[in-house]
Amino acid sequence: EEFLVGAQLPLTGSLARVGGGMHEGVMVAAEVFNRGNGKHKVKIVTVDDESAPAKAIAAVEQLASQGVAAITGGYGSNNIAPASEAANKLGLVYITSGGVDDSLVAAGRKNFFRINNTAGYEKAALGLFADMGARAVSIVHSTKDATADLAGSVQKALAAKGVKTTLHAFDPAITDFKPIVNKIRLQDRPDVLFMVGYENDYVGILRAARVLKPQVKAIVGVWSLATPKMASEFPDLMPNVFGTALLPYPATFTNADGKAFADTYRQLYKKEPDYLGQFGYVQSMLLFEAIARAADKGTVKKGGIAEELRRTDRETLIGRVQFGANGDNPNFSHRMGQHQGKNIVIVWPKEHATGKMAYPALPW
Amino acid sequence: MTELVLQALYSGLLQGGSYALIALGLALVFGTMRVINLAHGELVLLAAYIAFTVESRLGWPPVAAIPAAVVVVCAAAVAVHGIVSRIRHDREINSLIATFGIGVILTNAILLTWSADVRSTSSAWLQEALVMGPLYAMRGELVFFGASVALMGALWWWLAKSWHGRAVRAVSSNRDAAQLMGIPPGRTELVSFIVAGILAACAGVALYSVGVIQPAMGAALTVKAFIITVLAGVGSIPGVLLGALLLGVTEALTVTLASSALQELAGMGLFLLVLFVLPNGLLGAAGRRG
Amino acid sequence: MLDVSEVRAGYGAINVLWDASLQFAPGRLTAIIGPNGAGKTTLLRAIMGLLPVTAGSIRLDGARIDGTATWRMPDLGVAMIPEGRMIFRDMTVEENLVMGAFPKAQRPHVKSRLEAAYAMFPRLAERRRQLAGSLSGGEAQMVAMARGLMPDPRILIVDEPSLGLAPIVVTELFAVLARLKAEGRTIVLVEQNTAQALAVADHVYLLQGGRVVLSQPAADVELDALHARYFAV
Amino acid sequence: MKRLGIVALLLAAYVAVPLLLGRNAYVMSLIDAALVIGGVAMAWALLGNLGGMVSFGHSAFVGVGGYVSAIATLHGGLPVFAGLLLGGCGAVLAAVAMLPVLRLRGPYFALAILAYAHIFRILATEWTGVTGGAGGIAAIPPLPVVAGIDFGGKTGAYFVILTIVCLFAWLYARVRASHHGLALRAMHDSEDATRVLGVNSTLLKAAMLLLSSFMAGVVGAFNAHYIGFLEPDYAFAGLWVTLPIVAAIFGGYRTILGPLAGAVVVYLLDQLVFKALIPSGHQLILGALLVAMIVFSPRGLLPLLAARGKRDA
Amino acid sequence: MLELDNVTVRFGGLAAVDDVSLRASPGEVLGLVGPNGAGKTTLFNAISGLVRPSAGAIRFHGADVARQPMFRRARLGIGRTFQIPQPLHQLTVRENLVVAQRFGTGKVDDARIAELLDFTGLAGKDGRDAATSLALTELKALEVAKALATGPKLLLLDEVLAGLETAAKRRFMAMLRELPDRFGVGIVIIEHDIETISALCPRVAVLDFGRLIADGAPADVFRDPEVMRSYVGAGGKHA
Ligand SMILES: Nc1ncnc2c1ncn2[C@@H]1O[C@H](COP(=O)(O)OP(=O)(O)OP(=O)(O)O)[C@@H](O)[C@H]1O
Ligand SMILES: Nc1ncnc2c1ncn2[C@@H]1O[C@H](COP(=O)(O)OP(=O)(O)OP(=O)(O)O)[C@@H](O)[C@H]1O
Ligand SMILES: CC(C)C[C@H](N)C(=O)O
Ligand SMILES: [Mg+2]
Ligand SMILES: [Mg+2]
Repeated sequence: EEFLVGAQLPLTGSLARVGGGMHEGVMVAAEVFNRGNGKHKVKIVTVDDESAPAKAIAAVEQLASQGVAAITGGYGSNNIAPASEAANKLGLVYITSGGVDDSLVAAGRKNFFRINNTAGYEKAALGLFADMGARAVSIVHSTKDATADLAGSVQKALAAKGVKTTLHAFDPAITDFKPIVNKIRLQDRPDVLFMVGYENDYVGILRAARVLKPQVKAIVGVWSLATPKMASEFPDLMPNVFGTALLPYPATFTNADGKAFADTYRQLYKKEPDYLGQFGYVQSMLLFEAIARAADKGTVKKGGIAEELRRTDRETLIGRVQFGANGDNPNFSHRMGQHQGKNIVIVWPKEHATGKMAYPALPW
Repeated sequence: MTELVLQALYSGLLQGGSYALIALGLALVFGTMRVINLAHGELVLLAAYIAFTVESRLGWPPVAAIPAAVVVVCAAAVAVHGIVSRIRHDREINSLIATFGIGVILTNAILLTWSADVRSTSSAWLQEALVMGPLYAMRGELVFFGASVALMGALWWWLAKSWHGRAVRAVSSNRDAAQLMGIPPGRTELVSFIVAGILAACAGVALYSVGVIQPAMGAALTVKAFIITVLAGVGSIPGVLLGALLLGVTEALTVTLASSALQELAGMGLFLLVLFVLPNGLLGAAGRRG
Repeated sequence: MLDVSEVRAGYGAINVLWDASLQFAPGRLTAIIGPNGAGKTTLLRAIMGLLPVTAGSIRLDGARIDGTATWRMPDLGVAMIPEGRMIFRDMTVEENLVMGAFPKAQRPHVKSRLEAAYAMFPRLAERRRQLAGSLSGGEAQMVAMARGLMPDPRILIVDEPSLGLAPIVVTELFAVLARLKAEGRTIVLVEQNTAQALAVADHVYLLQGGRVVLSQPAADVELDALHARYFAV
Repeated sequence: MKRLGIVALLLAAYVAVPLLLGRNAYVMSLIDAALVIGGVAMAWALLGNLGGMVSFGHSAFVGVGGYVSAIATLHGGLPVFAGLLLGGCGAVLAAVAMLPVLRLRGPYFALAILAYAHIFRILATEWTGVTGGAGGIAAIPPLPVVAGIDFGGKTGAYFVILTIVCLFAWLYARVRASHHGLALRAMHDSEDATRVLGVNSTLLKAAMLLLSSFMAGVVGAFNAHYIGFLEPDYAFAGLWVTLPIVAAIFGGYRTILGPLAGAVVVYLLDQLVFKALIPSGHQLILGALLVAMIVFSPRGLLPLLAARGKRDA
Repeated sequence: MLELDNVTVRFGGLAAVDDVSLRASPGEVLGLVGPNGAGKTTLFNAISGLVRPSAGAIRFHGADVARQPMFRRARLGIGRTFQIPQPLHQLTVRENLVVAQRFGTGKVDDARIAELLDFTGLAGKDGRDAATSLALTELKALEVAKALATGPKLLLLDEVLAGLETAAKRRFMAMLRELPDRFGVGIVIIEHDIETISALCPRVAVLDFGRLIADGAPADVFRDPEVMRSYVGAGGKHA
């Protein structure tokens, strides 16, 4: 039996890059699943949500009208919120890893599932700061939803521990970061510069820092920073920079799942897998498996997919995944990596570390 | 504190220089043809991607991409002109829509060609810090600030003093009368588009050399350029520089003295303030009769 | 030398000129008169190529020039002085005049011609840095006139030059036209001021309803009879 | 004759469309979205056609209308339909703050309004206490169920937005046919010439700005309840300017129904046809279509069809 | 009715109108002449509200109107025409008059409009598109008709006769002569042709370089040597 599964992702607009990255993971998951699972097959129908909430809703509705069994995807909490609401109304399961905002799971949608969350990113950042023994942290963050949220939580937690923090919000339209970094250099004088933004922001901030050379001991960021791609494209900006990372680079996929993912990815896209692909892969694979189980029980049309997802408990490329009553994955905790030479070394948590962190250490 | 403010002023000026460079081509076509080229940002972006291709494929420095960028962007500008010059009715608004459409085409073409990845130069030379006392700048910024001022001077001279430049203004002022003087209007307008293309090409290379580029950013570039053009006063080249510098400095000072979240707000506030006080922009000609 | 034969022209679907034929002899001043709306301006625009000629032909020294782009006319030595509204409003008075000398051959003479223009219209010298768009009606008319003389044309086509000018300037204007004629230039003059036009003209055409209804040497024209016949209500 | 045409059109819109398409939720939702864009396009075209002002900032009104209604209904407990009106009033208030820009002309005006839109967006982002900041407002009350009709559903919402745009079209037609409409039409090309005849052009233009903002505000409010979610980037998105302008021009912005027709055609074509052709770059075709339209029929679709009809008849 | 006291209008350093004091009484026909650029049009602009005077007072029926907006002055009874005719674009001839009447007087009176069309010779052209399909004479007639439709007490006519053929000019002059009695308006008219102005106006004011240099009966004014020198020229002969 073949099941249609919808993928709603931004392939154009401001989120096109990340949406594309995640989409690759979705396709890899389908490929791996179809190859390994003789009984059931899945077929992905992708609709571009153009990085816009209204189009995200339209995408979900279009997918529903084509008869998909469930939806995987979404990027950016702002698009996921209305899209998953629409899916919920239509009785479709919606699984994602592209939105970390807490309000997504607080809304009480019973068909909503998510494998990652702000808390997991926060844990990783705080853990790293603790290891470093940072006494003062300057947080530079975009005023976008997810970034502002994470920055706020991290600041609160740090302040509670007596760490001195300063928050610098910036409008996403900003391009010259020198005035901000200069403020940090002359006024804050922190141990750590913590960036919560997106790739273009990181490049801008690191550029400015490289010019002004603030006396910090480390530069840390979150998503889309500790990736091999960033290392190869911005070789003079990345050395020693920290960021969330699932796997070291070069990746050593030890288990079968990881190998299947990496091999298929290379085969399909002729490049090294990246973290967005891993998230897309994991969320989709969990969904496909749930569909298969529900199909076996004949409950696909009777809410069986959600039921099966709720029973999920398995080790994945991003760690152990289970879903709470609200659809969130309580186990999610990210890892921190550091650009060291051409490689990315996992430095936190201890149990997953592949090397020692260089601290204090800066790109210049 | 002084050190902070000084650096903000300096950064703001440099940033203003690059804004000016981006605005120049738009201001030229707007000032001479009353056509708001809403695809201007995309033309700039196109040049930036050519610089990226030249750097990443051939390993040449971005500046070496200027000839290639000029050729491609001017070809695109000529195509834009071809379309705009076909418009006879309601030229002002219809050319707006036509160029908007061209912008949409270019944005998507760039996306399909270069993918959505974030790009920026990897040239260490351009990113090197240049320090003068308490003032810090990236070498690339200084290089292109100089280029921006020089191009602006050249453009000003061209429009005010050269026969060709004056012809461009004459055609925009009264097409029939210009023909009576022996000026071929079509060819003249084409020239102003080509010059705008050259300026856009330089701006694009500069953008790539000191900033970060993405396919979706073309529209934002156009808006910024347009705001500066209006701030300047339609048709005023020195006004473009003045407006751009003012905008850059205001933004930088807002970040330094208030909050970086309010930077855009301050820029827009400045824009409205100037227009309320000077409805024709900073250096715009005061009202004509009739 | 300039030969208009059986020309039809108009604005889109509205035809204005009906098979108009006129000859302009070298070194002569030919006046075209006629009531408002007769098609005088339309004829001049058609000659200059600003309007398409839908039938008939226009020849200069025997070669057809209908269909020639307007902007080639100055190179042929033909200049038109349009009504005062057709100036470059966004440019200064001096820039307006300078544009008159746009053809390459004329550019070296800009300086001397400017001086001559200011001597003819001292008012413009006072206003040289003012934007032309803010000039008074009469001043604008002067700019159009002075600009048209900048290229030192062989054939000069003038449309109602005296419109809105004070008497003192009108007198000066007709003196200038007489002088230009004396220098051997061919002049086509459209005027409402029939008396003064006739005083300088060699030949007169009368246009009415888009048709040439009278063609006479100026000396033979009896003004009062003409008025009684063609301009009465 | 003309009246008959309008009755037929209304019948088709109110009866035929829901009967034929009501069962396909996806197509219905596309039509709803198209009408929302059409409503904003009509508001934009009214300002351009009657007021002679091109605005790049109608997103300001859409956004403010949406936020006002969302907050009033969510936190103030106001009924949703009253919220729509209040949203319109909120947008009018925003327009009152813009009155100084009426002194400006052409592109100066267009951009000044855009600046306001940006400022409102940043305020909505920063004023976290009221607007929920960048995270926005989720769970906005949907349109209610009245007399057994669920106005929150695709077809119910269709009736609501259709009625809104019909009312606006009627209002627009009334204004245009009035003496004030004449004066407004005269004003664009010769403002001073109208003023010396006793026309208070500033007041008239202000009235058009307020009317246009009200229309955009109501539509924005409707959309907020229809989508159920609002955040600054979306509420004040440039899309609320570009798409309606495209639609208005495409349909013919000097006609009353042109913008609506343009919105429906452009949006449905784009979403149903072009998106199927090039999934991740479909706007490319839209852009090309737009350019072709401007070059070959600059007065828009409706006049083009009208001309065709005349030639055939 | 109209009182100007020391009115000055400056553009930058240039005083286009310089300290002009002038009176016009109801029903009077006053001629305004002067060299090109003397400030005649600018003076009209100041009276009708198109420019703000830099100094001086403008009173109309006793009320100071110098700071009033244009539309209010129009409603008070100051009507004007433009040197370059400015029809209301995109409107028909009739609609032009409807707008003028509706906003100038507050109501629309079809009979009055018909009368105006007839009076100015535009009857039969009322359905035409004003901007594109009128000849010069018709445009000028429309200028006058529009101004009259606002129900003015004072009419400022800026070179309405310029560029007209002889017969049309005669027709227009007859029309203008009828205005004061028929419509109860006073007139100030700018005109360069001395014969015309002498024939129309019992009184003439002369501007030169923005200053009022003469004011009186045409016969006296045009004998004034200063006027002759600046306006008519040394030759002194004029058509
Ligand atoms: N742009 C135009 N579009 C349509 N008709 C026009 C246009 N310009 C002029 N006409 C018409 O063409 C006819 C001839 O006009 P033209 O200007 O040639 O007359 P003219 O003899 O120069 O009159 P005048 O002495 O008033 O200048 C008139 O009936 C006029 O209304
Ligand atoms: N906005 C302005 N800026 C500068 N100078 C101006 C402006 N407007 C008018 N002027 C000047 O003021 C003077 C008076 O102009 P005005 O139009 O009143 O003259 P006029 O008496 O009507 O002349 P004409 O008989 O030629 O119409 C002119 O010299 C003109 O150049
Ligand atoms: C971790 C990321 C996938 C989160 C995403 N940037 C968001 O906007 O929510
Ligand atoms: Mg004429
Ligand atoms: Mg005048």
